[in-house]
Amino acid sequence: MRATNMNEGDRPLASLPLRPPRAPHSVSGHSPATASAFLLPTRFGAGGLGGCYAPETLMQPLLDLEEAFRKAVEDPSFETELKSELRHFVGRPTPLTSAPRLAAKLGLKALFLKREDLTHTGAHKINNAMAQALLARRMGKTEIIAETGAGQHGVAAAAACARLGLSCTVYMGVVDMARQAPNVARMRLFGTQVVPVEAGQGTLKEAVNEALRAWAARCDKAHYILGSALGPHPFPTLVRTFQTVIGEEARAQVLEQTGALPDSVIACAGGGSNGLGLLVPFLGDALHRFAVEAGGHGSALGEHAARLDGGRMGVLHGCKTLLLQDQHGHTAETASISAGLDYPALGPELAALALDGQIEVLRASDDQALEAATWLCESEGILPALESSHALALLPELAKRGFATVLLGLSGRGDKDLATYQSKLGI
Amino acid sequence: MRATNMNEGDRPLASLPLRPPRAPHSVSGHSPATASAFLLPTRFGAGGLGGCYAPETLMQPLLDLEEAFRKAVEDPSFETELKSELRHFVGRPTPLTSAPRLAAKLGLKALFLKREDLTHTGAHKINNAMAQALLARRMGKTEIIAETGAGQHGVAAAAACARLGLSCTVYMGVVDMARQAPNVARMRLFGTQVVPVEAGQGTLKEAVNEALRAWAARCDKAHYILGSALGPHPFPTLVRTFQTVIGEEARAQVLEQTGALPDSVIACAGGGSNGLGLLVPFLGDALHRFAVEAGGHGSALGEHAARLDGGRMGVLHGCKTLLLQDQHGHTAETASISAGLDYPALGPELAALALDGQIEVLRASDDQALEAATWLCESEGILPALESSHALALLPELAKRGFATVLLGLSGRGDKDLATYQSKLGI
Amino acid sequence: MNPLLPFIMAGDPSLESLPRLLAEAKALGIEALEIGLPHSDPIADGPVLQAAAHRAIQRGATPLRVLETLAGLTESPDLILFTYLNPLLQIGADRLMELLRPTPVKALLVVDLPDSEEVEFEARLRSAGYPMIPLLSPTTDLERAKGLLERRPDPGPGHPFAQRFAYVVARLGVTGTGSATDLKPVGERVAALQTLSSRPLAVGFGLSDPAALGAVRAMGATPVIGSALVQALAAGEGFGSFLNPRLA
Amino acid sequence: MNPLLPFIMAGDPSLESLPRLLAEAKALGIEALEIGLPHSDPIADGPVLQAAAHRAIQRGATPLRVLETLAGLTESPDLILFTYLNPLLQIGADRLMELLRPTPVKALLVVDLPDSEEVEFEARLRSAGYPMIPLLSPTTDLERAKGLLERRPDPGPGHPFAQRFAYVVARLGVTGTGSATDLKPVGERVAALQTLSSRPLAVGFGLSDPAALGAVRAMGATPVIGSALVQALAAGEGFGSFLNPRLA
Ligand SMILES: Cc1ncc(COP(=O)(O)O)c(C=O)c1O
Ligand SMILES: Cc1ncc(COP(=O)(O)O)c(C=O)c1O
Repeated sequence: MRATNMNEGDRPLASLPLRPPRAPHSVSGHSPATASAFLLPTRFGAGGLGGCYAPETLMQPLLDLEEAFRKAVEDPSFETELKSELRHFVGRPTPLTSAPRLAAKLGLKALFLKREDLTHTGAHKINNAMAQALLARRMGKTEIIAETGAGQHGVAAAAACARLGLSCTVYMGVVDMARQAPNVARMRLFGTQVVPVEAGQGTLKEAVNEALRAWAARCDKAHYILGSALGPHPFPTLVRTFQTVIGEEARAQVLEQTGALPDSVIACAGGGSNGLGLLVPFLGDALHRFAVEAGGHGSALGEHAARLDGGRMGVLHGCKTLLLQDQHGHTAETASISAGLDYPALGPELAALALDGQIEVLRASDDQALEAATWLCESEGILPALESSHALALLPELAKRGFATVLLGLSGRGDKDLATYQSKLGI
Repeated sequence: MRATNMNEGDRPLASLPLRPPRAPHSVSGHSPATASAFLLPTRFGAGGLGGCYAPETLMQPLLDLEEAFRKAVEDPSFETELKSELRHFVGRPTPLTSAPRLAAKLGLKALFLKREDLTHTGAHKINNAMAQALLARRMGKTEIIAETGAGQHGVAAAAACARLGLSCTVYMGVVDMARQAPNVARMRLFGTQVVPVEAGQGTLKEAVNEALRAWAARCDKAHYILGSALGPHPFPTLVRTFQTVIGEEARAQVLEQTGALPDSVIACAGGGSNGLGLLVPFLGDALHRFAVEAGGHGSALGEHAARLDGGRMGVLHGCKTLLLQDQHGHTAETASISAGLDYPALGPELAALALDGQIEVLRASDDQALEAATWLCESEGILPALESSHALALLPELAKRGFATVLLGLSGRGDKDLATYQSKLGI
Repeated sequence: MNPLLPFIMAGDPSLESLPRLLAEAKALGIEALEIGLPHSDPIADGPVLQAAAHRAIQRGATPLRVLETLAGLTESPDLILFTYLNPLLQIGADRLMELLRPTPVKALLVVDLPDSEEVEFEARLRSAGYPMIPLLSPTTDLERAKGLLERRPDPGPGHPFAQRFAYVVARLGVTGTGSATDLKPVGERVAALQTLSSRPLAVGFGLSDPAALGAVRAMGATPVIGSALVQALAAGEGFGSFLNPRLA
Repeated sequence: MNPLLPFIMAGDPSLESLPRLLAEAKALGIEALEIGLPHSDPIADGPVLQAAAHRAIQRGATPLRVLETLAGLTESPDLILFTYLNPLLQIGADRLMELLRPTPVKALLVVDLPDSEEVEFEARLRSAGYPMIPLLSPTTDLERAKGLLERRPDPGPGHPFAQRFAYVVARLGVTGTGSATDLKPVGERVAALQTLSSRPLAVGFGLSDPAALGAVRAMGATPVIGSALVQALAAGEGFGSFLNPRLA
């Protein structure tokens, strides 16, 4: 057998497609440039989603953050730092795995999985968490605040902070703490303080509320690492920019492995960070893009987290977007078996792309997601996160619609969800 | 920021250093070539460890296995198949992570971690499991039998079987099933049947007993994927050959990252698969090689799994090696907080290298391993498997002895051990 | 100078008692009062106001019912509607103006609406007589403060305090009584702002004891009392008995 | 032809009863008997013999005590010591030969010792009069069987059955009663082996009922009865009462 050279060091360097939002959905009439002190576009799409609806206390920190971000992405030393951590710590590039047995089972010609489950800490969240932690260090911040739903962003932030020597506090709803208990333990082992949030339904929305409050109190010393493509500008742009590495890699990999693009690309969407991360680099391509929301256990308000059909335009957590709300403008309760999708607002850029016809948004129910997880386990030996299972659940629908080659974003691994899988599937 | 190309497809191909054991420890006077029908060396080192002490029922299956192995490693199509699975499914090459904060804390100049925790399923075990599953498929076997201790090999075998469409049965001691419960759930999700083994102390040794018995009953249809570098020939050679990819990668990576070799290389050792996998490629180098056994909670027989000092030459599970046993030649009880190191025999090749002065074998206690895990968590944001924590625990000793640059094999991630960490560390 | 700007949460303790409370405030000589619209996600509020909003919502204090309750009240101080943006957006500018017209509301303080974000919405309300109160925080430097004060200008001495003042946040963080706020930095801030304009200033966040209120008055600014008052009302204390010792 | 080769586990039910059992066997006309040395890790044994070994070890049936118990016994069939290798290795060839000399042990059946692995150890025992019994299994093809029989040769008709026979494993798997073994394949195997040599053959694994034993005898081979006997003895049945109906 020929001894060729298997050497991580020889891998081509990561490209960080750190660039402002694309023209088609970056400019908005809603936000006259004169009034905003931001230099990057703050709005997305024809509807002008996004913006920066923040209390005044957070405005200067957000301006500072945008400035630091703009400078960092122009600074080759930041690129070097980030690439090095992504490669040597996070484990990028992640593989693109062909899943022939599952494809055959579901009537697809080919299925490719972008394996964010193989990153350090087990989900795509670390791409953004590590990048923002490096940014925070450049800004001279010594403390990190983060929110978490599924716990994957919290674990990612905790890991990045331990690695860089930053202190870290993570806010997490008490319901999420119970259903994602392994991730609570992991954060604590990394030296992070996990603060239980009792308010409301004890899930991601309340955790964001509390993290925003904590940041307002500590914004002189602390950076807030928001975990999805939501919140006030510049967070959606920042998070999306740090996540498009997923789609940039995947696009090159599928071309390299098959010589062609797939006919469809699909990812689950909570706030939208992995969805945008995977889909944005395919925006110029002639293929179908899908994002899958949590259909929960019913179609009435409060029984799901499907914002496209169920939501109306509104403002929550600093941005304007599709929001599940009652007629008074109060945020509605949501329900999903997956903590990471259990959030009432679709990230503004993803919502804009959906409204502008660039991305089709579908939903998968709790039961569909659970069943889809077993397909991947049994056909390919990969245990998906409950979030990612929502994307898997739509594959039969894609096959029915005539799509044959699908690229799917496997945003995370299912270890955190074992207790749920066990109890719901009777394992 | 320059847009260089981050593309997994451009990574250099994996080298599979599939070669017979090295000359210095491959020939033995104990095993006249005339009597053995094997073509590869069956013995290791000056002491002639290893061999093939198998019941006659298993001899022909073992001969067939050696033949299939020899043919496979000469067959470019096997190399292609295996490399493709290692790259696209397993996630190789794994990173080599510099751990500057932990190095500083422990008084080392530099510390490098070979990140087997980032492989699919979370430990080095998948390298071997996938390779043997491919071999089994080539042999026309449709069933897989495996044993598991920590559950990592069982999960790896289960994943490989699901991926290739082979049916899989894993034997696991009842004590291990309790302490590594997440891995039991993972195997079951992959469609594997997990058979509880009640006998004896309910750990790895009994699981191997039962797997060998099951194989004897099904050896016409089933292949036995042994999970460590132990058992009758050709298993130790097979497993070690499929694991040296760890050290081959690590050696090239450390040279590439630093321009020099470290002054020491260290790994934990249960049966010895990750230890050999990491250390064998460094055998020709002028540096110090360490393997770390489980010191358990005491030095009396039954309180640890430290075979080098505590063991005598003996035969268990088909090979001659250092064995923890009583004066009657009965296998002794063992104890370790880490299921994967809780085994009474040191793999024969590793034992031979230890006796021949090529590898120094040390031990770390349960408490030392637990403490070392917290160092890595808090300083670098990486949660190690309890097994790997045993290697970490010796770093202060290495620093004390004057070693400055250490390469450490992080054999697996600690997610499976969360319950133990939580209860023992009071998290 | 207006000696006190109290804050109460509409609907807490109850919507029914609101008219009486407002009448009592007027009788006490309170010129202007901030009235909070209870919201599901009060990201700028501490535990006291979160809990008050939660209670109020539970008791049915929706934005519409609050505005209906205020409609037609004459025995009331000038009101500043303290709110988050989303409920207003859902009502819409046109309907909102209609709803506000019969009430004593004179201005809006929308916590999460920087002047850059809903320019048209804000302009329409302003021209209908409902200006947005500018907020200045410890993170707002003087340069930025100048812009904020310009873009949400003082309508001038002919207008009531409720429409003229700028709200100076005394400390980082959210509303709440918390530990005693160090008033030195905000004192300096107020002094600096006073060199920029003669606009009335209110200072809030963390004020409750008479000494702190007095210190703010000594700066030439109006102290805001919020969480402490809400807590007292929720505990059954009388509006007057709590406010009287704090009225200068 | 020897009509039956019984197997018992030394120390189960007890070491004390062993001499009596052996005397009984001799009185029943049993020519040779396999005696199992209880081992901690009996990888070739099924649940019955695992449990028997476990019980025996619990009761102190160490290899040395077993051999001591056998020392000096004259009222006994020829014994074949059925064992795993490690206990013998720990005793060492010299000491082992000494320990065996005063016993009725005539040969060794070491389950996990292929003839290739401890050539010197095996040669020394053989020259001291303790040959290793070759095992042939369903996975052993005729070519390999030939080699195995040559390398562990029949010492010839001048020697007792216990030293001459080859053990033919009737089925895949481990010892145990299990479900009724299909004897057709092993019948063909025995016939084929009988064309290779005139050496006595014993057939074992999974035999218990008289019909199966008779079928093996009809092949011209000696049936081995192991797990079924051990189970009966453990259940308190008498040696004679169990074996009598099975003695042809
Ligand atoms: C594995 C995984 N996938 C997806 C999500 C959803 O978040 P987003 O839509 O930002 O990708 C989460 C959130 O926690 C997650 O953990
Ligand atoms: C993570 C990990 N490391 C190490 C080991 C020990 O095995 P080996 O010595 O074969 O590498 C195990 C065994 O299960 C394991 O799971």
